[in-house]
Amino acid sequence: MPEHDSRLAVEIAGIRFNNPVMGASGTFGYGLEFAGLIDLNRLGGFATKGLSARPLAGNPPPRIVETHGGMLNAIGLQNVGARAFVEEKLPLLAAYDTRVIANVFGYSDDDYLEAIRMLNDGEGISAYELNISCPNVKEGGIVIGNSPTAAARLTEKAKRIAARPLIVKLSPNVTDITQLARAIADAGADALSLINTLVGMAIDVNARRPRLNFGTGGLSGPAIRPIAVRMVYEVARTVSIPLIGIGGIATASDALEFMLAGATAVQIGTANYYDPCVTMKVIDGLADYCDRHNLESLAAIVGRVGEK
Amino acid sequence: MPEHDSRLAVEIAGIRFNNPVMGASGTFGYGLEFAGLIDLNRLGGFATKGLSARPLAGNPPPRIVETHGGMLNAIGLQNVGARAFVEEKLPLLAAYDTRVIANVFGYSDDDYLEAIRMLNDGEGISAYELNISCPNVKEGGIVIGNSPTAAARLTEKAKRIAARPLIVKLSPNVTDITQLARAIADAGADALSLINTLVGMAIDVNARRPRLNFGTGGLSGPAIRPIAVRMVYEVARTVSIPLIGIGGIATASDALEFMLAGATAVQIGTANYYDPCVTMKVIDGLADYCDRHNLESLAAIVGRVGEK
Amino acid sequence: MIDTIATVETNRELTPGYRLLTLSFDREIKARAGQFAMLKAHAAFEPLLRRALAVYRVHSPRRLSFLYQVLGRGTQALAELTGGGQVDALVPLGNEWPVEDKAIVVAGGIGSASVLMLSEALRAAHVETQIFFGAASHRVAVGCGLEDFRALGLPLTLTTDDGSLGERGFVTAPLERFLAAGGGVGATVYACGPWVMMRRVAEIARALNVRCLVSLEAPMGCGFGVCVGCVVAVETAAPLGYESYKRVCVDGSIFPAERIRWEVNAMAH
Amino acid sequence: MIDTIATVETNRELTPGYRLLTLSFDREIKARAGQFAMLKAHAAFEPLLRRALAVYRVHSPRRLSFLYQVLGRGTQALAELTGGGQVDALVPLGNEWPVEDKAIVVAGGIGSASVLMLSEALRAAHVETQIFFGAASHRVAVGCGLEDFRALGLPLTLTTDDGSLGERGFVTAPLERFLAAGGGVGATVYACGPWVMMRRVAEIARALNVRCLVSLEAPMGCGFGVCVGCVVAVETAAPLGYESYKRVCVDGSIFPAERIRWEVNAMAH
Ligand SMILES: Cc1cc2nc3c(=O)[nH]c(=O)nc-3n(C[C@H](O)[C@H](O)[C@H](O)COP(=O)(O)OP(=O)(O)OC[C@H]3O[C@@H](n4cnc5c(N)ncnc54)[C@H](O)[C@@H]3O)c2cc1C
Ligand SMILES: Cc1cc2nc3c(=O)[nH]c(=O)nc-3n(C[C@H](O)[C@H](O)[C@H](O)COP(=O)(O)OP(=O)(O)OC[C@H]3O[C@@H](n4cnc5c(N)ncnc54)[C@H](O)[C@@H]3O)c2cc1C
Ligand SMILES: Cc1cc2nc3c(=O)[nH]c(=O)nc-3n(C[C@H](O)[C@H](O)[C@H](O)COP(=O)(O)O)c2cc1C
Ligand SMILES: Cc1cc2nc3c(=O)[nH]c(=O)nc-3n(C[C@H](O)[C@H](O)[C@H](O)COP(=O)(O)O)c2cc1C
Ligand code: FES
Ligand code: FES
Repeated sequence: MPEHDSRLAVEIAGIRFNNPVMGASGTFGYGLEFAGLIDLNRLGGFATKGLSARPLAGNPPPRIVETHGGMLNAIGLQNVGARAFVEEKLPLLAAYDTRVIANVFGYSDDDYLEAIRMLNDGEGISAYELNISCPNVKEGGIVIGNSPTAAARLTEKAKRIAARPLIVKLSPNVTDITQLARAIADAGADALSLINTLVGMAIDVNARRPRLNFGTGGLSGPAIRPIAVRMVYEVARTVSIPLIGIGGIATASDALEFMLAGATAVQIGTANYYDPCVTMKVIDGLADYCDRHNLESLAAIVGRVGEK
Repeated sequence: MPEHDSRLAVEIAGIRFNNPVMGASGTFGYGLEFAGLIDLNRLGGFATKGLSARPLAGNPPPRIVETHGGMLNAIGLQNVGARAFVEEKLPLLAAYDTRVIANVFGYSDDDYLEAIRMLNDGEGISAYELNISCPNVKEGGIVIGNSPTAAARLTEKAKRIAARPLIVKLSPNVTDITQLARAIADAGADALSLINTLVGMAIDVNARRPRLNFGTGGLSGPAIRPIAVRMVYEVARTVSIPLIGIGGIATASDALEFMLAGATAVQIGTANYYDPCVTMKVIDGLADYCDRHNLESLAAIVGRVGEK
Repeated sequence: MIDTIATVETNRELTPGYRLLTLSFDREIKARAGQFAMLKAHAAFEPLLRRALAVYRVHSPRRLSFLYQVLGRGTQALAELTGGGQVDALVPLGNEWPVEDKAIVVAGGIGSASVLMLSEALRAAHVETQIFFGAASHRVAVGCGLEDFRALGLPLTLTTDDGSLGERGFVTAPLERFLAAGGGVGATVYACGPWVMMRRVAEIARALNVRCLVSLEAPMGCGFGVCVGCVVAVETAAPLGYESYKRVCVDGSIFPAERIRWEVNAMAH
Repeated sequence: MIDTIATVETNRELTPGYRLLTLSFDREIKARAGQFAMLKAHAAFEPLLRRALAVYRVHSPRRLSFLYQVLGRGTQALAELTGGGQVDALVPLGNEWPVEDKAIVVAGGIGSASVLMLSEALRAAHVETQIFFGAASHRVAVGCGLEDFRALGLPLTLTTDDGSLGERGFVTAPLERFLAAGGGVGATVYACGPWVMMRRVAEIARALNVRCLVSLEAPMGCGFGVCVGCVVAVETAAPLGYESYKRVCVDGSIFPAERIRWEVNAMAH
């Protein structure tokens, strides 16, 4: 087991993380994929691939396309299902000293609740993260995460049955993210994570077709970081529950932007693909920052961006 | 005068453009700045810097910061004012065979109307483009462009007094851009241009301050292109008035993505900064595309992206 | 699988648009025929994602070559590299070509990069081997390593689309004649090339009852199984179940041709 | 102002982190002392924006040198260039240093790059000239072209922050002593360097009634006046009027020091 640098420890909803650096949902698999590449015991934690009540096959290819500074994905939430995760993946994760956040999604409130109930049976899950950026089939295809009312209602229901702290992951595809954040915080969420991907599209001009089979996809990577930092900054000034910052993080400096804007911890997504050891590098970089700035606790800088 | 390639001509609200390539507002000055760099007579047109009823000084520096694949700006709409534009700039533009679109903004409906009245006196303006992404001081700081009702009301008033066709420029910082587009189209706009910048933020982690004096800024450049293409695609399927696509265009292929998604013409912004002759290169590239795809009229591909 | 920074020894243009990149590593890499690496110019800020390139040659455990075609931004950034330059490398990845009793190797265009080591292994194991090598033109054939294949001294049938060298037309034409004449009895077809070529090879092999393996291409996000972006639709018992898609990077890139649902994936190519 | 693609002749490291880039142009460039260029490695996809670098030397109308410090992504991409490489160049830009009757040149750090040609012009015009040259250390001084300044044979006072060469401390200390002793009577101070240095030089010159010109730095979007991103706050008759800000790229980069509202712009530095 590695020695942890105590200056980096953070707490969210009563859960202690050895450091604020996590893998983001959908980009970190079930964690195990990274076992041969990084020391999982050094990682603050990670959010699993989105888990649904039933396994899902996902979309036909092509599912990804690179853009300038980022990529579009339309994976279609392929996953083994909550039950298989509990039975097959969780026992293997027990060998590692890291925080496992189960990311959950569904196409209706009941879907979410069913998945959460399955996960309640699992050992070694620290928290749930609700991915509310999926279209709600019942409400005529509106995205739950784009409607403060729908999101608050789901949060309330989920909180009632969840055996672990509840993190709700915000969609950035909204006019006013503070309104959404406030509704979800008021509904009882223990923490918020943001941002999920922005909806985008790329077109093959010779074939005159979208580059993704699904048509549109979610934009992630460094391209979206300024939008994500701004949203964390706004939400931090609106709610008092802790935030997890996500969006285009690839270096310690990027992670620090989010912490200064108001995030207690961060998740790294796309950068894991092109730099599989990025999480370790960011942890090292945060320790360096503590050295250079004489910080006894990195948590002291959370939200401390001044007015320039 | 250059020979124009007739395959590239497009029409918007009764105005004929020699080709669909324009400079975007705020990135093309008053056009004259490019006279020594490109042949303005070859350009489809350009939108002027945002003009207000009174001249504006703009924000203190720093006003711009580069990000991955783009930049943030908080210029603060520095401009000579609509009157000075009409008196000092327009006469100089008369020497060029290109379409001048006067971009207009204000902090209240009356501001906009006052500027439009001043511009109505000018010679050589082909159309107005309303930049509605400014906070409306009267309605407690809400951004007119983020509210379909406020945007529709302003459109209606502007249309009533405008001596030229009215283009309304959409803000991308909204949950549902089709709702905004429909409201503005119903209110009588002759065309829509989209997108304006996305609100973002960058932080200097050593100084622990925002990198822009203003705090937040508008994100532009290739980073935002997938979001812009998606929005054009959605809006094209919602309204029947013509669209002008904007956002991260730097090559002919980028421009074609927007046209296939549903834009009749395009505007190029940030790319003018790092490639001052980009508009000429894009025009050449569009002619090449017509050659390679045996197109007699490029307009034939507008909106023709298939379902992949 | 090792994530490291390799150093460029040489990065030589074979013919315009085709290059041979030789890298030296600080550790031993155990790369087998058919495996690949995810590579990126270390100093390039764009594009972000690494690019999949087959291991063309293992000169020594610390010295590997890659043969590549310069297409878009990623390979353009690789093409800019000069001796001493640095390359982010994740290697070795994917499964390997099995060496069977009788072999028919089909290389289309730069797909050749994946089958040179296979051909060497087949020769070393004294397996009866027939090579079919197709390219767009004489120039492209040279860029795709024709001389290295010729140097093996194995029987080689050559086609070019424009007839500038060898038989005019697609490589699938002489392959079909060869199999129809009974050349495929007891053999395994190993194919790597453009999607349409592999699809046609698979059809021919299936029609003539010859076992066929293909090494597939797909846009890759990560190369190590985590993004689920590189999938290919495969035949499954339960049509729309979780098992409908396989990842090219870790479940392949080599698959039995009959497992692939060619018509579904065609949309991707 | 010409927008062209220049070719790298050499790109030599003087000391770690400091380089001299020599470019050849396909056309004649009429660059004067104090002017600058916007440069970008042509093949680099990131960063997007060109970087402002002062013209350090005009070897011939088609051959210019630039002296630069490697800091962030833009200068790192320039540092990767080797002979034959291509550079997007917009040049010449900005106003020029006027040659006056008596001169005091103050160079701080890489700000030196803007005043070598000025110093040459002053010497050629037989103007009485005193150079003050400050750098962080001996190593940095060499990187900032110390040898080129020494070769001019003009009186030169040298300081380093760490005392590794010349007087220990900031360059403003000997400058202040010199002016206080009357050295500035009838002279013009020409200053280029870090913001804090120029601000202090401006204060000293104003206090001792010596005319002072400064060449300012600002983050630049375009370099040719169109983005209005590079502004500096200046003194105006109407405090909040349209004239409150000037563009460093076209209205400068050289300004009379007393026009600058140092306290407003300080937030940017
Ligand atoms: C396992 C594996 C092994 C490979 N081995 C080699 C090798 O040894 N040598 C080699 O040269 N290449 C090899 N490839 C292909 C190589 O990875 C691609 O050519 C490369 O990723 C293209 O990157 P780029 O940046 O040049 O192009 P991009 O900018 O990514 O794309 C370039 C052009 O090709 C088009 N394009 C991109 N991907 C596809 C696609 N999947 N189908 C059709 N068009 C596409 C784009 O639209 C664009 O016009 C291999 C691929 C895989 C999956
Ligand atoms: C007219 C003019 C002439 C110049 N001439 C020269 C020259 O001859 N030689 C030379 O070396 N440089 C010169 N500069 C400065 C040079 O343009 C910058 O150093 C360069 O743009 C930095 O680019 P980068 O990509 O290396 O750094 P970036 O990635 O843009 O930034 C590098 C680091 O510097 C910081 N930084 C960036 N801009 C500023 C700023 N304005 N103030 C404080 N910190 C900042 C960033 O935060 C970052 O940490 C000149 C600038 C101007 C305006
Ligand atoms: C391929 C891919 C798949 C993703 N899948 C999920 C998912 O299942 N659930 C979820 O909440 N977020 C998912 N995300 C979003 C990421 O967790 C993250 O919010 C987003 O990518 C922004 O971070 P980044 O820029 O660091 O990638 C996915 C992202 C990518 C790129
Ligand atoms: C520095 C800067 C200033 C801008 N000023 C204006 C403006 O005054 N009015 C306006 O409607 N849009 C303005 N824009 C937005 C652009 O016109 C364009 O919508 C946006 O930048 C997206 O296009 P791009 O990615 O090609 O730059 C400005 C953009 C930039 C970068
Ligand atoms: S490339 Fe990421 S799973 Fe295959
Ligand atoms: S850099 Fe664009 S106006 Fe000066």
